[in-house]
Amino acid sequence: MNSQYTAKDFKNEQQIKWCPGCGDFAVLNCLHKAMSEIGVAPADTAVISGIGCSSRLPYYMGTYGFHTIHGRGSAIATGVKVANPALSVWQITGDGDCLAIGGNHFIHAVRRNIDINIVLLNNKIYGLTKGQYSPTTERGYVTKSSPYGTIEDPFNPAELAFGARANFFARTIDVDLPSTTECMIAAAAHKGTAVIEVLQNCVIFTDGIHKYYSDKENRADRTIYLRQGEKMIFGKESNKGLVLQGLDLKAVTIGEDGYTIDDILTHDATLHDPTLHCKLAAMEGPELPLALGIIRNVEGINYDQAVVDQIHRVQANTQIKTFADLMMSGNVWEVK
Amino acid sequence: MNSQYTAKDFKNEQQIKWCPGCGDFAVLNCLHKAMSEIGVAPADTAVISGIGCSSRLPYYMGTYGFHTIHGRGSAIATGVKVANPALSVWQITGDGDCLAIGGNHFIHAVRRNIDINIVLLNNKIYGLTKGQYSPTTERGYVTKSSPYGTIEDPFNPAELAFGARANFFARTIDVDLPSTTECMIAAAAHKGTAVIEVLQNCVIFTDGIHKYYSDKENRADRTIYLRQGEKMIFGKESNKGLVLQGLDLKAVTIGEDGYTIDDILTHDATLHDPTLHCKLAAMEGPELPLALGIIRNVEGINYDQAVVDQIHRVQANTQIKTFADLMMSGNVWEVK
Amino acid sequence: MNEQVKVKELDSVVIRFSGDSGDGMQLVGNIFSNLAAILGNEISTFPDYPAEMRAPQGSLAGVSGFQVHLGASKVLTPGDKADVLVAMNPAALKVNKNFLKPQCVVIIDEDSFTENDLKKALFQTNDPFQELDLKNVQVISVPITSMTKAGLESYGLDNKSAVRCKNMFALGLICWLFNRPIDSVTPFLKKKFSKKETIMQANIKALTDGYNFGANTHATVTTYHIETNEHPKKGFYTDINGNTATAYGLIAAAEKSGLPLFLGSYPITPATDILHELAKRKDLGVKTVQCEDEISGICTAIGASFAGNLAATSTSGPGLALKGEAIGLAVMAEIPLVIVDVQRGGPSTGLPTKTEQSDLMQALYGRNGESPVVVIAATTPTNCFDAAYWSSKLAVEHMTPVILLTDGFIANGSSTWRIPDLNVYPSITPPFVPDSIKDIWKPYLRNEDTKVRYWAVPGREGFEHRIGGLEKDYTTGVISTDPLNHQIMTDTRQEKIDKIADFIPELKVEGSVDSDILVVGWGGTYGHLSSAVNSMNASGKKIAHVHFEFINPLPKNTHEVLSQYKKIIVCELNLGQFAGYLRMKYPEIRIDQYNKVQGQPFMVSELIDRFTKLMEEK
Amino acid sequence: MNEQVKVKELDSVVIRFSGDSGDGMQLVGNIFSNLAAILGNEISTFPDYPAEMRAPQGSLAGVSGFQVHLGASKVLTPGDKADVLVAMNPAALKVNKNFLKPQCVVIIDEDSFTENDLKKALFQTNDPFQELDLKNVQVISVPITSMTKAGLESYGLDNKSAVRCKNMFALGLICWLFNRPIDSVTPFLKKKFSKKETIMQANIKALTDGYNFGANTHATVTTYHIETNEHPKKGFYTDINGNTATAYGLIAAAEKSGLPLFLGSYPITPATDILHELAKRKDLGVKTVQCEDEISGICTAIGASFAGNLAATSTSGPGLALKGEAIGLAVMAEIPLVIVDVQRGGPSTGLPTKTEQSDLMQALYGRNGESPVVVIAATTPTNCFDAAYWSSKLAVEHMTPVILLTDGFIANGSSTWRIPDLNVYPSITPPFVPDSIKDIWKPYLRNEDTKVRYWAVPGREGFEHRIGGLEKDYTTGVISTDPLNHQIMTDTRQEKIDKIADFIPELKVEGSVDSDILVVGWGGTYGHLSSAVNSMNASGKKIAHVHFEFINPLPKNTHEVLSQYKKIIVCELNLGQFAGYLRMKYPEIRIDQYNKVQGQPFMVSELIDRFTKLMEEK
Ligand SMILES: Cc1ncc(C[n+]2csc(CCOP(=O)(O)OP(=O)(O)O)c2C)c(N)n1
Ligand SMILES: Cc1ncc(C[n+]2csc(CCOP(=O)(O)OP(=O)(O)O)c2C)c(N)n1
Ligand code: SF4
Ligand code: SF4
Ligand SMILES: [Mg+2]
Ligand SMILES: [Mg+2]
Repeated sequence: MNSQYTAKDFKNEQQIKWCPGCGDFAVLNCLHKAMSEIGVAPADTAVISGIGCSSRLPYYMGTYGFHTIHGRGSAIATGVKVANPALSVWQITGDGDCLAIGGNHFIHAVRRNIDINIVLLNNKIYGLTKGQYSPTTERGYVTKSSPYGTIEDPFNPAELAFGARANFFARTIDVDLPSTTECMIAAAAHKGTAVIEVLQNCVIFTDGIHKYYSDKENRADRTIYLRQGEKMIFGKESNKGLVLQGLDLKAVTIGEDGYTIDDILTHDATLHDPTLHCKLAAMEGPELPLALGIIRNVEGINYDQAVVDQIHRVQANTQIKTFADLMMSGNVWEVK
Repeated sequence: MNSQYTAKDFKNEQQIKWCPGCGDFAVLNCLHKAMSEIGVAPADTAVISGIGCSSRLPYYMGTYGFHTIHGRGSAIATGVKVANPALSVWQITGDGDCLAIGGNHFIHAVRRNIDINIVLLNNKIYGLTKGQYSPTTERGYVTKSSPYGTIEDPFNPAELAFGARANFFARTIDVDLPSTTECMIAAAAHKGTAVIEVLQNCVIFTDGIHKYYSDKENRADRTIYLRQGEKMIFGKESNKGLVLQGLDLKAVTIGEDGYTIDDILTHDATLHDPTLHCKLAAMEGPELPLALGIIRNVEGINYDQAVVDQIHRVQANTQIKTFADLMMSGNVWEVK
Repeated sequence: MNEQVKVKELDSVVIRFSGDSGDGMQLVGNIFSNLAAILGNEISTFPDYPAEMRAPQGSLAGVSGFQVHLGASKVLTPGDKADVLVAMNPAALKVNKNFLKPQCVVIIDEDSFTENDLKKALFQTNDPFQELDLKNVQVISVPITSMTKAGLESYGLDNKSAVRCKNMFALGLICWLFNRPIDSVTPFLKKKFSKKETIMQANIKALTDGYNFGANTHATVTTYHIETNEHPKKGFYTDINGNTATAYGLIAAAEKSGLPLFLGSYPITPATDILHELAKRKDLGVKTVQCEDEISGICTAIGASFAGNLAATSTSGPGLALKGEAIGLAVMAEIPLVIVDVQRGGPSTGLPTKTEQSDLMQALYGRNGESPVVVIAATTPTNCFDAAYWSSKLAVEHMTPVILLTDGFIANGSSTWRIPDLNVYPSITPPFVPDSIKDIWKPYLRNEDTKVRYWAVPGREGFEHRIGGLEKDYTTGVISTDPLNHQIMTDTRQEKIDKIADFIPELKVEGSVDSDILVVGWGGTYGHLSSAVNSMNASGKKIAHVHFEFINPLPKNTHEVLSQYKKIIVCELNLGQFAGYLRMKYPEIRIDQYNKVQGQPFMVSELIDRFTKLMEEK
Repeated sequence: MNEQVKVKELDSVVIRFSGDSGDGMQLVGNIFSNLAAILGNEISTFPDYPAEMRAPQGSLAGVSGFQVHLGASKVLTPGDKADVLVAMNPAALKVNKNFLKPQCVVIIDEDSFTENDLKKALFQTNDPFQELDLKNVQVISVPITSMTKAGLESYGLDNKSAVRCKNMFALGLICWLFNRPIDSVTPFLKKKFSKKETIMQANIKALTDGYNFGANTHATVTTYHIETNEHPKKGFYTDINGNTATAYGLIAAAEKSGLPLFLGSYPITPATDILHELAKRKDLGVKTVQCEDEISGICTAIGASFAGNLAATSTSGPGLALKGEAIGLAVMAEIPLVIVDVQRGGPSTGLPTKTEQSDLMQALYGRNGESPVVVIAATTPTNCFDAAYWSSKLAVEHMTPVILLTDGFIANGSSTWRIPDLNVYPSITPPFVPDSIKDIWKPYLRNEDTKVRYWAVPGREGFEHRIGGLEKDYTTGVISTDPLNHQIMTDTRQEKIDKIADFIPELKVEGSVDSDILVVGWGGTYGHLSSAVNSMNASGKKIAHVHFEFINPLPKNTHEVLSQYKKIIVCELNLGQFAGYLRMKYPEIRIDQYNKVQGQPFMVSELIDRFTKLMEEK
């Protein structure tokens, strides 16, 4: 893009207070970079967050920012966007902030399809409060609040988002900066709620939790980066691919068992029916690669625009232009 | 079943205060009937609700009951069940109570798979507060709070439940008493969170909203009642069926276009993969019939049982049996 | 009873229309009060719905009433008891038995007083009047249903539609009773039934039949003649309830301040009509988001405020409880926000359709930490307009959340309202950062006089900044955990609110200013307290009245006013919250209390009794 | 400085361990205080974490401290200022500069005072002591890091692991300074590193090296000898912080009442440790549900209470705000519930890791409607046990929600605790409906003495019933909108709480009971107020002290006590909430205030100053 901005325009001088090595740093850098490419002025950008380590991010932005209260980021961002649709509105949130206390606002923002971009930093833990399990923590995981292991299954953020009828969902890993940046740029281009889940490493409480997928060495074999219109191919040698068998996705090796490149699925993030997106988002190792990239990207009516449209429609057909007009439009009599 | 109870044992003398003709009456009757067949004593049954017309239901039960606050039924029912797993716990809720203010507790109860039965009376409106749109109201619908039509798409409760990883989901129509009763009985038998969506008519604010599907005349053609292990057949003449084409469900007529009974899908509510259940639940007219009956019914670990199991496991391996034991187990010194 | 036609000349009269929920009593009540207002009467009305749920037809729980008080000069309440009751069925009679004046007129629909109807209303005998011990009443028993049907035979209506017109027959009767020309009614019916010509005609016919029946009948009763106000202030008038007035106040403030209006809300009785009213106002560009819950209601509003709108959220008590945490955020972020709480009977779900003043302490203190906000209480249905306007003004100009307390009584009650001229309302000037101080500006730079920070709205270049709920450094606005700074910020937030006392009107004592006794009230009890005080003064019992609209901060002359009276009695519809608050602020002032927690407004008569007793006490 | 070894005999001493978050200061602080306690000292400790977020290594924001106050007899606070500071880096020195006594000893790790380290702590020069104007201190500068490493060469540890042992070297030094035998330390290390033999040995080695360094060094300083308490009460002792004591109090109450314990909670600083502690107690059958939010936390607890458990929920201020609506439900439903609020700095997110007493008003009034609850405030870390026990007892026996207020200071602070004998604690008897009254029982049938309704727990045949948040009929318990009934129920709910005054201990005045001046406090300021008062009385300045643990209802003799003093000063860590509450209740009593809102506890010295001034005022 031809943006007049550089990443520096989106930074500020605040001392950053995450633990050295925290995955949040990478996400912050990506956001600076992405915004510089998106080309909306810092003054026209608002970054909203709740509470959590991840939610501190707005302090490190050179834009307008609001570090609000725990879990309410989606609702507050909704208000910002509806009040002033000209702003580019971002919500930064964590797995606790977004999916525990903030779950309801999240699913309703997604359902309404407000044009905000939600960056969900998923470290599968409550970092800020020093290590309790979150709604994305795997069953059995031992944390300060689950000394004998948790006894609940986690949400898959993508599944929940699709259950709430999400039109845009992307997934990336903190260590993969170019992809994260790319997904952020795409999210900004999408009109409606865009959710980007970033698998983020917490060096203190869940160090290595995403290692199985994020390790440089195995990443190519254990993840697949989906690209619009391209074959679903992965693997160190780009020789593995995904095929559909009945309703099941299967990973195959091209050239083995009679599979050719033509058998491999082509990614279409714009399919209206979310079934395949949902299946892709649900893939897990070791049988299947973890899906990364933009899994779904569908156009829909976005709420903030619909508000504006409805106002225009009504205003085109009314005599009531001012408070005084309104007053005289009712059941009024005059005393002379 | 061989229950010692009759419906009467689950009723009480309170004057019922729903509008004459309200669909809630039918659901109440079904619940009385279902409970009498389930065979759990009224004293061992707790019916919990939030606020709404539908949420008044506990007052009309001969069981223990708690009419709580708006949206919190799932959380309160969770507490009841975890505190005393021996109770049969039911939550009665409406589309507003459950999916607007109560959305977060609902998805988390479903995720945790607490063994409660949630009866969701969906009339696509806030009845008690006299007619505002709800999260299940169709886009464009005019209500008191949307004088120019709503500008949001609704949730499909099934999709949201599946997004939260529901193991049991059934759908029925208020006027179909036997099916509703049957689904309630199955929900009670299921260990874990069971959601039953009842399409309920509000004679005051959304009269006829479910008519397209509920009308006696067309019901057979416009809905399909799914039964475990049976072919997915519907229609007045039982000659229509569902087939899968790629990832799409299609309604066909048996004997036409070369389709035979063998092509028709067989319903298996116990499939672990929710994909097909999700597709079935998402079906809509006019192309496809609305799915009724038990759409998904899968076994999983339920939370309240897991709590008990974990306690037993820990207790089997500890010397700490009393408060006094606990006190002496730490870093203790004696002053003599 | 029933002697001959006498025309009573009255100063004011209270009429209560009562019937089953389906009988259309709200409609006739509304029409009649409008009519009266147009003809130059002052009015005050109050609808008395059954609880939210519909109850069986004919049952006590299903009774729906509408009371209107009309008079020649200022009418302050809808009245304690009725001079005339229209009871469309036995349940309506029973429910209202304690609200009838001696010698009042009761009009009943004979056709609905059958044995069956009496049973539904749980009467034991066939003589409801005797059973209720109603002796001194003038009963006009009219076969309203059958006469309505008979009169409409030629209209080709089905039975149900014809019967539905019986409320108009009743209205016709009342018009006769009060010397009101029925042609003034027809415009209302024409508007209401504009799309149903036959129904409109049928309604007019029933109305006329009712009027004529009254005029022709030999069963004569007192009829009434109310003076009309000869010299009302010139201008345009309408009749308005408190919720609508609140909505209009916000709209007016938005227009005056030049800020777009945003409402984030979740439906809840009895506040929902504010949302309904504002949702209609797309014509004026009002944005309403019906949220998933109350927390989202206030949080969307906080977001909208951050983005530069005049932001409001509306709710009732349980909803306010849910908003507490977010109000704290608005306190800390120092952004404008109007929070409307239409109080209802509590605690918990309580009595959702009833009125109460029991959210005062919650409004003042229902949040963690030291988090002062402005609290304003509207006094009457029409005052809701001014109170909402003032709430917006203070919120915007002082960068603070303002909680506006109204209540179920004034929210649903209505009175005549002279349409305001916005030009004479004080201006509302958002404290936008002037470009001139760009160099020294920091997000929490304050006007040192008012302690108000400057507002830099997103979209403005060069003022990008971050705010949040953590404590901030007084000078730089960045997060600070410094102990002394926290003290300074805490004191400053308090001082900012305290200083608002310089910007609000002082108290004005009404009644006999120089008496020994001062009646103190706040919010929605104004009408009743004022009526009681006026009536006592009129009968020579000197008593003064002061009424609080501004609760936090209190008006500057509060102490001065209170300290001038020997006896002070604080009257409120709770267990004494405002009394406690005053004691906290002015422990040296001795205060008596009069409290009532019954889901009902005061009765003027009980107030007069209490005040008279207080006078007599040594 | 640095003359020769002197042994100082002291009554009490304050030691502060301070370093970077990663330096293990909490661990050595803990071990040292345990050690002291075991050797017969009274202790009071307070960890002073940085804000929740980790800050860059070596930065001011990253400093983590642990203060311990040990003494021969009752030690009431962790102490205002330190006699000895261990500063592992320049940042630690800087952060603590205002908390040092004159002539105190400062031990620094020479290796961490390089130019680079000084820069990280924003020093301008190379002489930090001069720059901070610290003159009257005795500095022991020891190359702790390098000596630790040198001592561990033979252990085959990587550099990081070896350096990590430096905290033990420092501990060894301190043991030497305080004449503490280091063999008492080894059991702690054995336990802590039981699974890592080499690490354990390395730690012991570093400890010994530190001790020996002290003993052998020629850089002599004052060393200390603290008397040990000769006659402590016999029994078993441990050392406990307030959050753990709170958890234990609930466990004890559950055992005594025979009810299973249930906690529904959502993590929040500084309350989370209560959840952690109870989550561990599966052995005792405790059920904890970590909920999706605070509302679910309290709602699951309400459900558990309905189902017959002893139910609790734990949170801090912002979480309490979210629970307001549900507390109202518990009030209306009249079920037992303990709500623990560990207060922190507010408003909004405020100062999450700091202490404050600013949730009092919220606890009393933060809900819609007239909804009285019991409010109790714990006074010290160990008193949290009793306060939690009492909260449970009153909740269960009086069928009411109880809000237990603790605060960040006592929650994280710890002291020596004599392990209680549950047999001497009062019994807890749930008011289960007796079978004998089955025939007349209704869900809201009350014990007319206490106004407590009987408890019928689901599962019991013949008592099936429905309750809820709507107003109920006094006699039958079914929904009622009757005005008078609402008044009666409102009054009854209030009366039920008021009557609890009959069941709680009366106030006991401490200090010089017969002086003119009364210091009034509540909750977690007990230690500081008491220390100040004791010290003044010891120096002949007569002053009395009364401390409130029961806030609502107030103890029965409150008015009597207060009215005996000429001057009353209410001291609290807020802007005067309890003072206001007392004025509301007893307007005739004149009250002064001393307030501090700095996220910090009082300092004993500032209290003494203030009280002395008050004495001198006419
Ligand atoms: C109302 C409220 N409840 C609880 C908290 C405590 N709290 C702060 S952040 C947090 C969880 C953070 O987890 P997540 O969103 O995953 O962020 P992370 O720190 O892992 O980035 C909690 C429980 C709070 N600040 N406010
Ligand atoms: C905290 C709170 N917010 C709002 C309300 C008002 N309220 C009561 S029921 C309801 C919606 C009910 O809708 P639904 O759950 O669909 O029930 P229905 O009446 O349609 O059966 C609302 C908004 C309330 N009672 N409490
Ligand atoms: S605790 Fe974890 S998530 Fe938080 S800043 Fe440190 S590494 Fe990052
Ligand atoms: S308003 Fe609708 S949902 Fe409520 S009772 Fe009446 S018909 Fe039923
Ligand atoms: Mg996290
Ligand atoms: Mg509904």
